[in-house]
Amino acid sequence: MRIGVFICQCGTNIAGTVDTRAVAKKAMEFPDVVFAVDYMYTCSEPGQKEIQDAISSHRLQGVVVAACSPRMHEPTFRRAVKKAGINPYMFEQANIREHCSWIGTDREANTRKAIDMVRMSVEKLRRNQALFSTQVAVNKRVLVIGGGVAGIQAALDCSDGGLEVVMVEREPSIGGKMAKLDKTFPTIDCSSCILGPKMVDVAQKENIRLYAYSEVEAISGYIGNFKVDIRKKATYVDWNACTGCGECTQKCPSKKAFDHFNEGLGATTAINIPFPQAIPKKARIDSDYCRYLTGGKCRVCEKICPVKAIRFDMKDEIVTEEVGAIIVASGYDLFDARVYGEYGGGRYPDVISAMQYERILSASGPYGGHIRRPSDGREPKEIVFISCVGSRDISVDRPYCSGICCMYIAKQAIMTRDHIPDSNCYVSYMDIRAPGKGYDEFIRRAQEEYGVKYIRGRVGRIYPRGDRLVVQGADTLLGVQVEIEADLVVLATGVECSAGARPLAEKLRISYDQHGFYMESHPKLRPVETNTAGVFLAGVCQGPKDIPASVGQGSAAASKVQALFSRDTIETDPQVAHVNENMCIGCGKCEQVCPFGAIRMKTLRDGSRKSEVLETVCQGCGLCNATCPNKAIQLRHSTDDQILAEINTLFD
Amino acid sequence: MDDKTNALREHVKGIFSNLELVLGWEPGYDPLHTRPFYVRTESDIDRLTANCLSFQNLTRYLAKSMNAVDPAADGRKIGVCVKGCDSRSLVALIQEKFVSRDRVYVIGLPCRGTLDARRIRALVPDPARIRSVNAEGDELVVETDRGISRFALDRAIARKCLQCRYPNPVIHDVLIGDPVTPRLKIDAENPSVAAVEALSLEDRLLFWENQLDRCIRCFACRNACPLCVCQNHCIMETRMPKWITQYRNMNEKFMFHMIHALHLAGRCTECGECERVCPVGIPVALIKEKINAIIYEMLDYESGIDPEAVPPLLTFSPKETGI
Amino acid sequence: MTELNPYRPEMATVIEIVEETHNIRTLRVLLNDPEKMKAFSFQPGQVGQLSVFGYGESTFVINSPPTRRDYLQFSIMQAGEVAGRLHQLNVGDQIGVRAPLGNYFPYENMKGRDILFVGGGIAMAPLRTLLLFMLDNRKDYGDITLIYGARTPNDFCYTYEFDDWKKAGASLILTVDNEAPDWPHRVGVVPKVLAEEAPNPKNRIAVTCGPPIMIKFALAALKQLGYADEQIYTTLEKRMKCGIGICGRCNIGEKYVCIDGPVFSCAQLSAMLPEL
Amino acid sequence: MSGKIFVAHDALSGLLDDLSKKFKVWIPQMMDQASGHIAFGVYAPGKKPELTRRSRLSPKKILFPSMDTLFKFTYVKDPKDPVRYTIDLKESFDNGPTLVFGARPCDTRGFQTFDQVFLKGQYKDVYYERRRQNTLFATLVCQDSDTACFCSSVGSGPADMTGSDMAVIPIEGGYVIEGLTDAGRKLVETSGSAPSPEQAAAAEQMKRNTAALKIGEDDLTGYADDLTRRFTDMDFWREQVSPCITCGVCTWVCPTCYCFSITDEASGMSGERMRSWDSCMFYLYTLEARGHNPRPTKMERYRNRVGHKFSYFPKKYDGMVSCCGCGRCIRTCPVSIDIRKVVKELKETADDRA
Amino acid sequence: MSSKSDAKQEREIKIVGFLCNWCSYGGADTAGVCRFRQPTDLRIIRIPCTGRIDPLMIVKSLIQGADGVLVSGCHPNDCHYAVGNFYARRRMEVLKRFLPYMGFQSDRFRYTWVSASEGQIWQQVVTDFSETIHRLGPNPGLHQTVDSAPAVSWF
Repeated sequence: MRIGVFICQCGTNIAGTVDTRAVAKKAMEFPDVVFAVDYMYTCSEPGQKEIQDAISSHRLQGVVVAACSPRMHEPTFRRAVKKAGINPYMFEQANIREHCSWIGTDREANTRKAIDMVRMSVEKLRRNQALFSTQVAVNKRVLVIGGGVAGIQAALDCSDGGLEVVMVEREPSIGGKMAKLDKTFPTIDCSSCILGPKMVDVAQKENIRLYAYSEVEAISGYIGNFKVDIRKKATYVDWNACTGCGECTQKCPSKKAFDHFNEGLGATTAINIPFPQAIPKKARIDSDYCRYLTGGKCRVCEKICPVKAIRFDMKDEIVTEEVGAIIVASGYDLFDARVYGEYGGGRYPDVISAMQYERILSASGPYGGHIRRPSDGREPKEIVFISCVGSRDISVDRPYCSGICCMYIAKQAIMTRDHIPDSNCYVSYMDIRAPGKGYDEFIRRAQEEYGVKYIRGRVGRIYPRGDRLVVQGADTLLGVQVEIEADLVVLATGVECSAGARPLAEKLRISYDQHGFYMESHPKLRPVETNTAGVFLAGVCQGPKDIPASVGQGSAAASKVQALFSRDTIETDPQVAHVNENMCIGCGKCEQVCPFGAIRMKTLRDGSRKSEVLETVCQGCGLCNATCPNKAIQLRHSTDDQILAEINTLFD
Repeated sequence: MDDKTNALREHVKGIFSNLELVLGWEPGYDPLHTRPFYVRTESDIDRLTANCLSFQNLTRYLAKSMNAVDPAADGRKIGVCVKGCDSRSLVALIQEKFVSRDRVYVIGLPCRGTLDARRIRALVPDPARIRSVNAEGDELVVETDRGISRFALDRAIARKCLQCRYPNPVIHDVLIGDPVTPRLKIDAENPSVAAVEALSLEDRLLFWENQLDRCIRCFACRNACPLCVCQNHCIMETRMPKWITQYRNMNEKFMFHMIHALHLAGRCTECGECERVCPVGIPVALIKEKINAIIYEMLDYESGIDPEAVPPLLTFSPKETGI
Repeated sequence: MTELNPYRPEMATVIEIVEETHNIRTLRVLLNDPEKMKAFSFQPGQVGQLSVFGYGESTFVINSPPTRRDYLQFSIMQAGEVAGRLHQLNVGDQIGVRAPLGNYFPYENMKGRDILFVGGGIAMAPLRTLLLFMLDNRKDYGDITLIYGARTPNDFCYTYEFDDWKKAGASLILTVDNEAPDWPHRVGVVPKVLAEEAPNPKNRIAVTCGPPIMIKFALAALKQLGYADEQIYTTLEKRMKCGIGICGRCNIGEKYVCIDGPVFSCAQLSAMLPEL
Repeated sequence: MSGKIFVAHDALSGLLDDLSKKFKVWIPQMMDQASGHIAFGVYAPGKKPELTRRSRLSPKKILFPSMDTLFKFTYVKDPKDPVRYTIDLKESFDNGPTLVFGARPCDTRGFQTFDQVFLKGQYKDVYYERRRQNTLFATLVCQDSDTACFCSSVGSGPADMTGSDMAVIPIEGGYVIEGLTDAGRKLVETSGSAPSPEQAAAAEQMKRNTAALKIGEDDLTGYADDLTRRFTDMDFWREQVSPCITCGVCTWVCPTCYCFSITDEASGMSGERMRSWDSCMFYLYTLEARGHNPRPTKMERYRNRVGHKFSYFPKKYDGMVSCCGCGRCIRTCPVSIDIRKVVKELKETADDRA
Repeated sequence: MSSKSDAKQEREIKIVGFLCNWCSYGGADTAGVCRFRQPTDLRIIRIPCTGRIDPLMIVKSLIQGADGVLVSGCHPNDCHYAVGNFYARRRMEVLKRFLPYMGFQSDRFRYTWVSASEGQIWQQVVTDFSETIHRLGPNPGLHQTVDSAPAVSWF
């Protein structure tokens, strides 16, 4: 190999404290170096020309520039050598400015150090290989997992950008948690009024294909080319035929089916449409309650369906979709309040969750929007809201703040006072978290305008007395014990990861934190990316957040997809891991540690297992290389031999 | 013929038709030696032995020679005899997916210790004339041309056995013989490691240099290790990448043993095979025992106990801060 | 190689480099000592150990014929540490040469007979030396036919010489493994083309060289055509270190490929232990 | 003079002190008390020869070091034109006068194999040759065998002095050292005083008695064709080799295993070419650059090891087996593979084994 | 390669630094841009992530004669590759505790986390580590031969 070495003086920035002439002279003694010179400003136009001229006149095959940080000018010099016909990876840069001339004034020591740094670069360069990027075609369809508000926003934004969208929703209707809400804070605008049109849009956009009541079964492939198997769960109704007329739901004799949409307050029919605004507005048979499916007799719906859409023999079906990117907006679950036995959630009918109360408040809810107690239908007068039920409590492994409860309690208290002006609302709280736009003002309104009584302190116990509930707790501000006889207690249950979050993450090869929330690529700078290229996050699956933040993330994820799809192909960075199959022993440790799912195992014809790098997915961190016991997998441009050469040359 | 051998043969006879083969031991060329034995036919079963000479860790063959990860065409399993320490290697191999649990029928043999031939030679003046050795309770009975002598078993067994914490197989389909009491508690300090640590830093270096200087780079320790799974592609031998030169100097010998030790960090199950096979008597396992102690102290992890566990250096916990 | 020390290489200079294919290049070298270069004598089929100091030594056949003495020519496929480095050398670079080593093609016994060369890929190198030697002594030999196959049209070596070979009196049959655009010659693996061509075994010697799998099928095809073991020659390749029959690794039974080979007749091979 | 001297036990150190002024003297010595490791090391005053117990490692490294520099090389750039350079080669020989004292007959006999390969072939190995010419062997008449010894099975015996310059004969109170070659006699005669007639007679008696011992039951020579016949019987090889862990210890400890590798080591502008011990039990030993391996599994590799010693070598060198019967491979094998048994069973037919 | 005998000679201290490209290499750049004065002993090897480091590279450096080895990467939770430094942290901690057992001075090896903005912290880290190494003196390296050694008896 013929190596040229260029020592930049950087004016006096380097030459001031490093004898660049001496460094160049010494470099001539290094192996394979056939040309070495120092120059005033190597990065300048004439400086680059100097390199290019030397490449042609000395027929150089590799170039070392000792100058500033490669984080500054590596791209510049790579371009320069490429123009002169050398592969850009046959270039090394020694950082003798930031790491040498600028940090010490001892000219001799600096010069010795600069010589070492050049020597290390030369030894590395001697082991460099020409590397080439490859182009991978991008399938410009996007999968959105989850049809809550975040997913809907992402899907609509993508759709608006002309992308084909596949949306998968686990429930029979999209809309997510927001569809169940009556009003939204801090504006008290009607939730379904603002979400409804978006849901309808999803149904009507021609470039959105919606799989409701479906789940992601398996995912393979990589950025630009994912293959997704979707399980369409059996609804026993042919949705192509069903018009959502609702005749069947009128006649169905099984009227005690669990009403998921209304959080179990009241009941629905075995064949049902979850709620009037459901998208898709299609009937589904709940096989747990259907008399025919459980007992073999009835089939009334089949008889009366005007379009003959009932299919009792329906089975789950797997369909495969190919996409180039995935937006995960799989949402969240609410904490199960029964964990706190002392509150009596689940035991006392009038201790309810906030989401149940939300349904009670809703005009489309079980009580038509009239506030009543589940136990006896009486209008409650004394209502206690308890915050932090499953938030900020290490004892139940929920150390985090759910972020939304303070606000929705205030909203519900205001609504209550609005509906029942002679009621008393108490809020038992720990701290008030209201950092959003107009949020703190909203809390203040609840307290000052609506007279909601805020009591700081934890409720210790709730027990019945007659038909009322005694709420015992402390007011830590006043330092007194408090006891309230309440008609209704609302528990502000916190946010937790969706029950399916972890298995889904494993299918997606993305990571999640200890609470099951998905890990973003960087907490500040890459909030909607994951470490699996081509997979993006939106909404609460990444961590608790409110509606505006979820919508914002939905849009952000969509814009990331748009940016990715703005090119027809993806150029891969060639500085990725590479497997020497002759050496690979198929132990799979690389696959195990890869943070990006960029490695998969394959079986050769002779039956031996080998690992394989998906070059488009690999991010070049080198963890696999460090982990591989026999170094069969090497990170290109940062190989063991290159690093060892840098070490060895220091101590020859 | 001792009871354990009899019981083993009887058991194998009963199940042999369901097995592809059984990995066991047979007598070697003299009464102090035993060799691994592949029981391939019914008639082989009577060659099996199981006693204090059952040195070899047979799980080594499962990953390296048999690739016991793919199911057999006819569904038959490979039977393998394991002592307590061997069983941990098997667990580690299962963890790392080199052996499939479904593929092996594990015959567990509680173990009071295996003999160290070098210590026997020091005990018995004329080891070439030994006719038989037998462990009877806590005693070793050695029969030579000149008669019978008895020694405390502890004077003749291997170093690893003196500090054994898992004499009973941690995984098995059948247990031949009664479980025995471990010599050390699980969280007990490793006495050999403590002995090295009692030296000053300078002396420790000298100690290891003196030991490792004898190394002839034969790689027996590597090849005997059930968890050295790189087999023919060890970085000690390949020149691309080049971690090691061909020089036989102290630097390279030291480096070799550091490679071996660190590659086993969080994986070594202390079966002691590396040390037993060393032709120049380097206490090779002692290096790894320290790493095991570190990992136990730091991460509360012992290798080869839980088939479902992930070896600690192949995972992480974002929470750990004390390190 | 010096008289005194068979391990000591002669210094030589790379004077010309021909890039044959994407992974094969040809080096033309001259011994630095002009006297030694002048006195250098070898036979077709003999090999040399090339040294790149700091990387090691590797064995390559001298594929220029003894009849052409302007330089010694070696063709190198990129595989392994030494070959990898040989691929990075430039004209003017210094290498070490220990040569000639091993036996050679018994060209005397082939005089007056028709010759069939069967070669694949890089293994054309040992055939080239004998082919050129015979073409330089054209009158001593009868018909000379070469069947030469490669994976793709871009994998042939010495393409720039094909016309010269033809002019000098050799017939060339070229073949590639699979159909390729604008390929005017044969398609199919070498043994298949050999079977189709079916050169008459009468008074003919077959010399074949190629990757193990090709050799296996080519030998079968030749036998099918009626060639006797004594009529077929091939060269063997083994991992070698010393090249002088001492270091031990290239044996097949008691034969050492480095000194008893690399050229063997099929008759010799069938008398040896089956451990190729 | 008789060419014999008597050295009392307590005079041995003095003799070795004297000898070590003229020679680099190698003796078997205790290398590590804890593991009882005995190997050959250079004598220095104060070191004790270990003559009553066998050494774990053979003395072959004395003539054939495990790592041996063939030559050093330096790239020298032309100061006027840095593209041009030359390479300086400097051979290095390390071959001062050497004496091996206290090796066993099997140890010394191992070098017979080396002599055939390194000196009597088409090419002479100058590094070995120079050392060989400058080395004398004072070989111990061997008094103690163990269950792994079989020197008599390979045409040798505990008093076989083939290749020795002196015999060291243990008798009551010390040793009689007898010169066997001119060089040996010359050295003996200048190194001490002659034995008494009784001592001389005791020594003769000892030699005779020892020579009469038969160490090893079977004759293991003459198996060359049996190996050939067995060559493709892979069931046989599988049966023999199943326990083998291909560690290669047998080859490292073997006094006749001479295989080596040649590699370059360099840093910066200079380096060296060296040879180092290699083992036929290793996969990489025969792995070709393009991935083919003629001996891919331990069966082929062990077959080659046995074949080389008991078939190929005798075929090439007039029936001489390349095994000295020292039993080290058996003794150190972690899985107790017994080469005697393997060779013997070569003759058995498949029926015999069943 | 150094040996005990020439350790007494005055020679320049050399510290090998493995710095991840995204945080600590940038932090060292920042320190340079701010002209924070640092000792000149450090020789930096730029790697993509601390997860790229095999502890054996550190061992190799020490055996070859490095007077000190400094590994620095992104703060935990800030890894450019999300988790590389978590793996590295465990591996390096095991090594750090293991080195003294083999007779190496564990103070010759340090690992730390410095972000790209923490130029000043980088200056402190380098200065402090360099002082530590100067206190320890040059790495004497391994003895190439051992004449007498302490025995350890464990039975």
